[in-house]
Amino acid sequence: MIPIAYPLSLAAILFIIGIIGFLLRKNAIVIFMCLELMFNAANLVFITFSNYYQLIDGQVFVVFVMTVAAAEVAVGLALMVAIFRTKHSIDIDQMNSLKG
Amino acid sequence: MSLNPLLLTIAFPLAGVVVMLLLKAKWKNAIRWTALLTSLVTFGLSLWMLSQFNSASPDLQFEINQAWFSLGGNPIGFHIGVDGISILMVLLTTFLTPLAILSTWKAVDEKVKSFMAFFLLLEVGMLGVFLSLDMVLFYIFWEFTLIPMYFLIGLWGGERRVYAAVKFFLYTMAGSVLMLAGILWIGLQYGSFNLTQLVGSGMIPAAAQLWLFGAFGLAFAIKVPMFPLHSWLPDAHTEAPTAGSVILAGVLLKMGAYGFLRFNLPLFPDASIQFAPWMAGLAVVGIIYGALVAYRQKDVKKLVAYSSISHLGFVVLGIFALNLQGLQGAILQMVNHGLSTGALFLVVGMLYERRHTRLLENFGGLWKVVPVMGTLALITMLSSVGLPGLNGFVGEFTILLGAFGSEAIGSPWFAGVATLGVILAAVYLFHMFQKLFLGPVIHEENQKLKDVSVREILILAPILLLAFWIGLYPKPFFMLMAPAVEKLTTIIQSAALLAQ
Amino acid sequence: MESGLTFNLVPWVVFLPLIGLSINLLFGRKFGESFSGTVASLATGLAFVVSVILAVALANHPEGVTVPLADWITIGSLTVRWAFRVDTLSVVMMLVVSGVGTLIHIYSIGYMHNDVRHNGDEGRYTRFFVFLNLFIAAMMILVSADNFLMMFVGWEGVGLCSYLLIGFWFEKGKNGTGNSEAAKKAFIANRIGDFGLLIAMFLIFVNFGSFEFDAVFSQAAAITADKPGVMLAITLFMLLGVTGKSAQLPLYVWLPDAMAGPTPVSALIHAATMVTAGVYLMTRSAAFYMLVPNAQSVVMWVGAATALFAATIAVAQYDIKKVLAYSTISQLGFMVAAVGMGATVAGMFHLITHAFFKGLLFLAAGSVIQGVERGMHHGDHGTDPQDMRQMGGIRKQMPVTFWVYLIGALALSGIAPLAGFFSKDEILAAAWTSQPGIFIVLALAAFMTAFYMGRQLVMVFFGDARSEAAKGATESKLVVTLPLMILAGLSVLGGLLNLPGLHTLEHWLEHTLGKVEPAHFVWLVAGISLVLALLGLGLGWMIYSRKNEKPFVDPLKKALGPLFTGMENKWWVDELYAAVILNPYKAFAHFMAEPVDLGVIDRIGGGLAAGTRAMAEGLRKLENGYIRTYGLLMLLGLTAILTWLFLH
Amino acid sequence: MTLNDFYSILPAVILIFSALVLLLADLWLSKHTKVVTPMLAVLGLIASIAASILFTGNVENGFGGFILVDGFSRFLVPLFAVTGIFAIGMAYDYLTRMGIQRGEYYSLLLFSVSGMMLMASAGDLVIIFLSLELLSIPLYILSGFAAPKAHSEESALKYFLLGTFASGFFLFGAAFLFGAAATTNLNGIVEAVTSGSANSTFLIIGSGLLLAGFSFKVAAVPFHGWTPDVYHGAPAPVSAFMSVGAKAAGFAVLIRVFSLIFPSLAEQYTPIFWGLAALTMLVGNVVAIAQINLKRMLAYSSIAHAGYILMAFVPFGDAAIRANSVASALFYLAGYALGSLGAWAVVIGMEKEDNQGTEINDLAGLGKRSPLMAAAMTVFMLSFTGIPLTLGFWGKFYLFRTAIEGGFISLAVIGLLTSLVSAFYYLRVVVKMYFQEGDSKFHWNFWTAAVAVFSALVIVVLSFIPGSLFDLAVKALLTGS
Repeated sequence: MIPIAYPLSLAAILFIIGIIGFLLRKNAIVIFMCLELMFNAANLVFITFSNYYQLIDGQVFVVFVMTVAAAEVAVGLALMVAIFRTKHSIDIDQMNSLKG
Repeated sequence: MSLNPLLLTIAFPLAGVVVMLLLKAKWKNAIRWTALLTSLVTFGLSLWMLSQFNSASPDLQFEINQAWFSLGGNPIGFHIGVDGISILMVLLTTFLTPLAILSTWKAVDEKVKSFMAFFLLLEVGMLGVFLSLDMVLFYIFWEFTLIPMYFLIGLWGGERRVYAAVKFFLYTMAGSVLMLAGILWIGLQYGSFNLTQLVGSGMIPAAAQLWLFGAFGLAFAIKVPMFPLHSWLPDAHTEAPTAGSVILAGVLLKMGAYGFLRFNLPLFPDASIQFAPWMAGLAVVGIIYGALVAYRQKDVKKLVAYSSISHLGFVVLGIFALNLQGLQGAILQMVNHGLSTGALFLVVGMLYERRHTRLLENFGGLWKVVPVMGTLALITMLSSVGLPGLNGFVGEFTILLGAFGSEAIGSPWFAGVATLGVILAAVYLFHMFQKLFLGPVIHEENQKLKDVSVREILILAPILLLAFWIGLYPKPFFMLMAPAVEKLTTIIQSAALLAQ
Repeated sequence: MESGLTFNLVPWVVFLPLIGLSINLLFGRKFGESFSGTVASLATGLAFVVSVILAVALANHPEGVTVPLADWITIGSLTVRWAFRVDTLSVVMMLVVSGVGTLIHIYSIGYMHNDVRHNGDEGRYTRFFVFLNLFIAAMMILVSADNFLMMFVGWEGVGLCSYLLIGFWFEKGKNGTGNSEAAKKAFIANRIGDFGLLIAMFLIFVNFGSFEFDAVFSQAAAITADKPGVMLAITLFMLLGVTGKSAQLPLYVWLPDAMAGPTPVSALIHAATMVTAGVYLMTRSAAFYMLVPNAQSVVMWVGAATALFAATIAVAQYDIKKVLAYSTISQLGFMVAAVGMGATVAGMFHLITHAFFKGLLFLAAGSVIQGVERGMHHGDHGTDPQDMRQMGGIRKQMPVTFWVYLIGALALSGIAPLAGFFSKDEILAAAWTSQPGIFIVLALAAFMTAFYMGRQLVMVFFGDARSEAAKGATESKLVVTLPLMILAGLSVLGGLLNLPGLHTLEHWLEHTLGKVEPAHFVWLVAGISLVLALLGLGLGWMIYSRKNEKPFVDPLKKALGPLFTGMENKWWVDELYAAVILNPYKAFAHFMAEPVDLGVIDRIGGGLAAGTRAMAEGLRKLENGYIRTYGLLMLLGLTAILTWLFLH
Repeated sequence: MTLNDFYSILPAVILIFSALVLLLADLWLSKHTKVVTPMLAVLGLIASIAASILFTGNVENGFGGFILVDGFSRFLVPLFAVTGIFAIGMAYDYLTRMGIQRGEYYSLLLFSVSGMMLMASAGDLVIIFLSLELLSIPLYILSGFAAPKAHSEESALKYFLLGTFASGFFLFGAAFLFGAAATTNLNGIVEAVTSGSANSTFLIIGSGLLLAGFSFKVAAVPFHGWTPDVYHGAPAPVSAFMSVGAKAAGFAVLIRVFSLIFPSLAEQYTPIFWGLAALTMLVGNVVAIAQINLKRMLAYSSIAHAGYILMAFVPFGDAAIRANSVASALFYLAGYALGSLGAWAVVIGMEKEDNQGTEINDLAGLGKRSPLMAAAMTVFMLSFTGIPLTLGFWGKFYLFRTAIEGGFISLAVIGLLTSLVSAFYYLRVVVKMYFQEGDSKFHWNFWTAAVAVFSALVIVVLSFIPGSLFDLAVKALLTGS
């Protein structure tokens, strides 16, 4: 069995990549993909521990997460489509009319 | 309980408000009469309270201690009562309110209904402050008075009324937030917000007294106001409508001084002794400073406002003399200041109603045009200047005498310098009287001013009569407060003895 | 018992004038001038009658009594009563106040009739008598009080009346505000003195535990032995009060300006009675001063210096009342010096005679002024009816006034056997025996007194009229001249009160003041003083009776040069005070009001608010609308939390 | 599944069912009978309150600890439902005026409320995650409900992206908690922590990430960035709903999770909460001063109030104070909820069809034109400031008392001073309404006005008899604490 640190490190790296992507990218869809990356990093952690403890709980959690993520995708993409219709762009840097 | 004079006095103005709410806003005179009658009956009720009051007893009387609710084991009660100190404040409040209402007869013609409602609510708040014996209840009334006063200034005030109203609100609140912290701390430490249980129990250790004194003292010092926390006052006084200024100067400022008497002295006697020289020092600075600044004001109301700072300095000096003369003088001076400064504001209001200006330079020589008003103003001014035979002198003299020999203050220099304030008071007040009433009539508009009406005489006469009474025969007033003040000094002395 | 009942009349010396003023307040305007004048005069006259009754009763019981009326202030150990003291000293003062007061009231009936018309407000006639009665009441409180605090009531009360009466024509004077400014100046100068008196009273109470004369004075010796510094402080602070009320150096400056009041006021308040209150106070407190020689010498030097200083200014004044005003200051200096030397009786004696002849001089001056006013053409604004340079030769038009004036002037100059001779001589004699320095100063002052009176007599009454108005002056009516004649009589005979050898006043007062060794009548002193007086008068006559060119130029101006300019300009004391005290005070007050109060203190709150607002604007920049900023903030928050957790 | 299990989630179930019914019913309703939809929604909410009161009495947990029913949830569940009712009451007229009257609003709202309810009684990280999403996803949509209005869309996107970002934090943290305790059940985690079997590194990472996730929901600084923009851009009733419901739900879960885990980590966490509370009070109140838009001001005000509520939580580590800590937070929350809903109702009435009219300046003269609304608004502002004779005063009173009881006097002083700062901007609203002339107009609608007036009345009346509400809050103890 590989040490637990390996998958955890991988998950951490994925999570951080997700965060960095979230902070740096302009395209809303890419940002959303980064968020998915963060979710999946979490999923990886769940799976790792689930395996480590030989417990089913973590895997159950992952199923829920994936379901919810799908719902989020639905809502998120719908939103972005709506925005693209009005603004012809989903560049989040143009989304700063509300501030102060 | 059903016939408790305190409850009736404090609740009656509310009844007036309810009646007024039923009246149509356009029935201005009916509303005015309702307000006036309400306040007069309230005054009558407070006189009835006085007649029932046992002035030989130092204790709180007509106490009501009704459980309200309890919070985390701390019961909070509707606990009110009156003693020789607060009864004078109550009487001052109920006495000045009808006069102030009467002064608005012509001056307030817009939104009369709200004005009168706020005014009576203000009276309830002030009475509540003076009668509360539960710290939380006190705080509620204390803060509550802000609201009607805020609107009185903001809605019926002068040009810079908004600025003044907000400033008034924020300054007062700045002081009271720390007081709330202090109240909560005491309640938590000693399981009670009940003043009668806390006073004299000697429970609060000297170290804690120091910061508590500061927390409470800041609230009261801002309200008094003591130098250098006074800058809300000139604006609030100047911008408030006449009746508001009268109540503000007459009663609201006394809440601060009363707070010192009711809370700081009996609850924190060790700290009071320790801080006495500092408080006295600030008071003396206030006396001189207020007098100096008052002298250079161009606006009469501002002048009177700064004179309040000077006069209230005497009150604080007397309080922190921590002896009988100082304290009794201070309490009497609280009444005196209410009367004389109230009357000064009334006179200024009468001038303003006639000329719509308050600048000194727009007046002059009015004694020739309006001789009766001139005479009334003169007596008012003399009462404020502390002329013997009038009320101000008795208060100031006893305060200075008390402060001069005060062990707590520790040096006669404080009183000595404060006595200079007597000269300076003459400087600014005679300056004011001269600019208003003496000299030639330089402005054509002033030639045709009308002299005081019967209503205006009715407003000023009771105040001036009282001023003479206190000046010539203050004994009943001193007798009324003496037992309670003696009790207070006993607390302080025993604390001083314990500390040694 | 019987005299006990009589003594109980004493509150009426206060009540009667109060009743008078109340009647006048309520009905005076309705019933007209003669009613007001009569009521007021009657009230004062009755007070005089009461005083006489008291004096008679006192003759049998000279030890005097205290008549309590009511408690005033009672706090703890502090008890102050409204209580009257009937003793030989207080009754003497009552007699002087009500006696001279009554005469001046009567005089005012006539004088004010003209004055209100001259000044163009007839409605103010009653007000004058109200104020005058109020003054009598306050003065009676002052002299009859049994304790310091009640005395202080009168003390400030007379100050108020002085204020009101100086400013009686408040719309007149220089620039229309001159009179009211003068009134204010008087009150504030007096308040400065009152400050001293207040401090003295605090010291008295703290150390003696009482304000009552008997209780205080009986302990004086013990306290002095115990705390000599305290007694020195008390006496000197009290002296500050005296310099205010009795117009001594350095607070005398208000008195000359006080001449802005109608002339009866100058006579009553600013010559005969109120200004002597300081002398009365020190006489009353002689028990203190006796014990503190240092204070005594300060007092006598202040008095003597004032006497001389004021006399030099009087020499160079042109206003008929100003001369008398400076003369009053000077004479008060004599009295203060006398008290300082311990010659309290001499001081009191001079106080009484001075009340007669100075009252007379002022009233007569008033008669002259109104005579000149009557001589003025309608619409004549060029003539100042008080300017002696525009007078001259009036003795022909106003013979009665001239004669009484002459008597007053001679009495003031100290010509035997008029009243002033004896009283002044007693002071000089006291100085001769113990204080040669003081003697020289006072003698010089006495000489100058005679000189300026001679100068005034000549300028007003002799020579040729120097203006049309003076030429047309007419004699006053009987209601005005009658009091003058009575006062003239008193000025002549006043010396009898305390004739050398008899010492009536001395024996009368010793019941109150204790045995005071009367100064021996020294022939040499009497001679010197008489010679000086004659010399002064003669010199005045010589210099001023010479033909003078028009416009009038004072012959001394050439002779004395800058010295005269100094005297003429009152040694620039007013200007000095303005430069050293008034203007700095104004500037300081202004500094406090604007740079400090509005600039600093008022900005504390505003500054805090502005600071918070600036902080708000700064923090607001974080909220820039970019999602990544918010995300970054969250990340920073998370990092902070995790870092903290790992570190702890 | 026992009956108890069913009862434990009954309120939420009712709402979800109602939401589904609404979706269907709305299809059948003609334009003129649209008013039925909100009515049905309100009925659903009332039914859910009734269910929470009637059927959860002796239920302690459901689904083997997945759902916890205790005083805490019993306090919050009706609060959420009432929030929902208010949000419907003030929305109807607004949506019509803005031309976005669609039945989905109500069903989405019900979904969200059900998520909140589950959140308040969640006993497992899974349930927390699910309810978090259940409450959030409808809110993302609701924020964009006014699409194609740019502001609404922008706010929806911001909320969506940042909300998901925060969910990521939460999820990652939950995973590590699972790693630390080998269970996702809260009580199980507690046992692991107290028995010391939990891996402390994982525990720290997990709990820290969790805290970050929750802080986002309650809008604590520095996790607050989204709040002003979203509240500003979203349709006003949605902002109102968010400012109360979402925040309360965030606090519900924050309190529940940390009250369980916290005691053993008190030493590390007390300073963190201290800092969060202080920072939130400071930034929220200070930046609010600079606002000219009412919506943004209310947003910052809501941030500031989150700081106050966090303050109650600071002394949680002290077992003796724990009950007061929770109770004062809940009490304050209740007072804040009423004030915020009422104030938003006034804003809703002020907003014009072109989204103008919500600047503070637009309130000028309201005192003259709509005295009732102005009076109500004054009550809310005074209550927010903490002036006596409002519920807000008692809230602050209790809150500061708790902080002082825990010995956090300096924090209480920060709280007191920042409430002084807050007086500055709350008063400005009063100043505008009463002391300045203007032609402001309140679009009168009975229901919107009723929300405001009712809230104001409750705030004032309850301030005279706060005892019962205190008792209710004190009873709202958490199981296991």
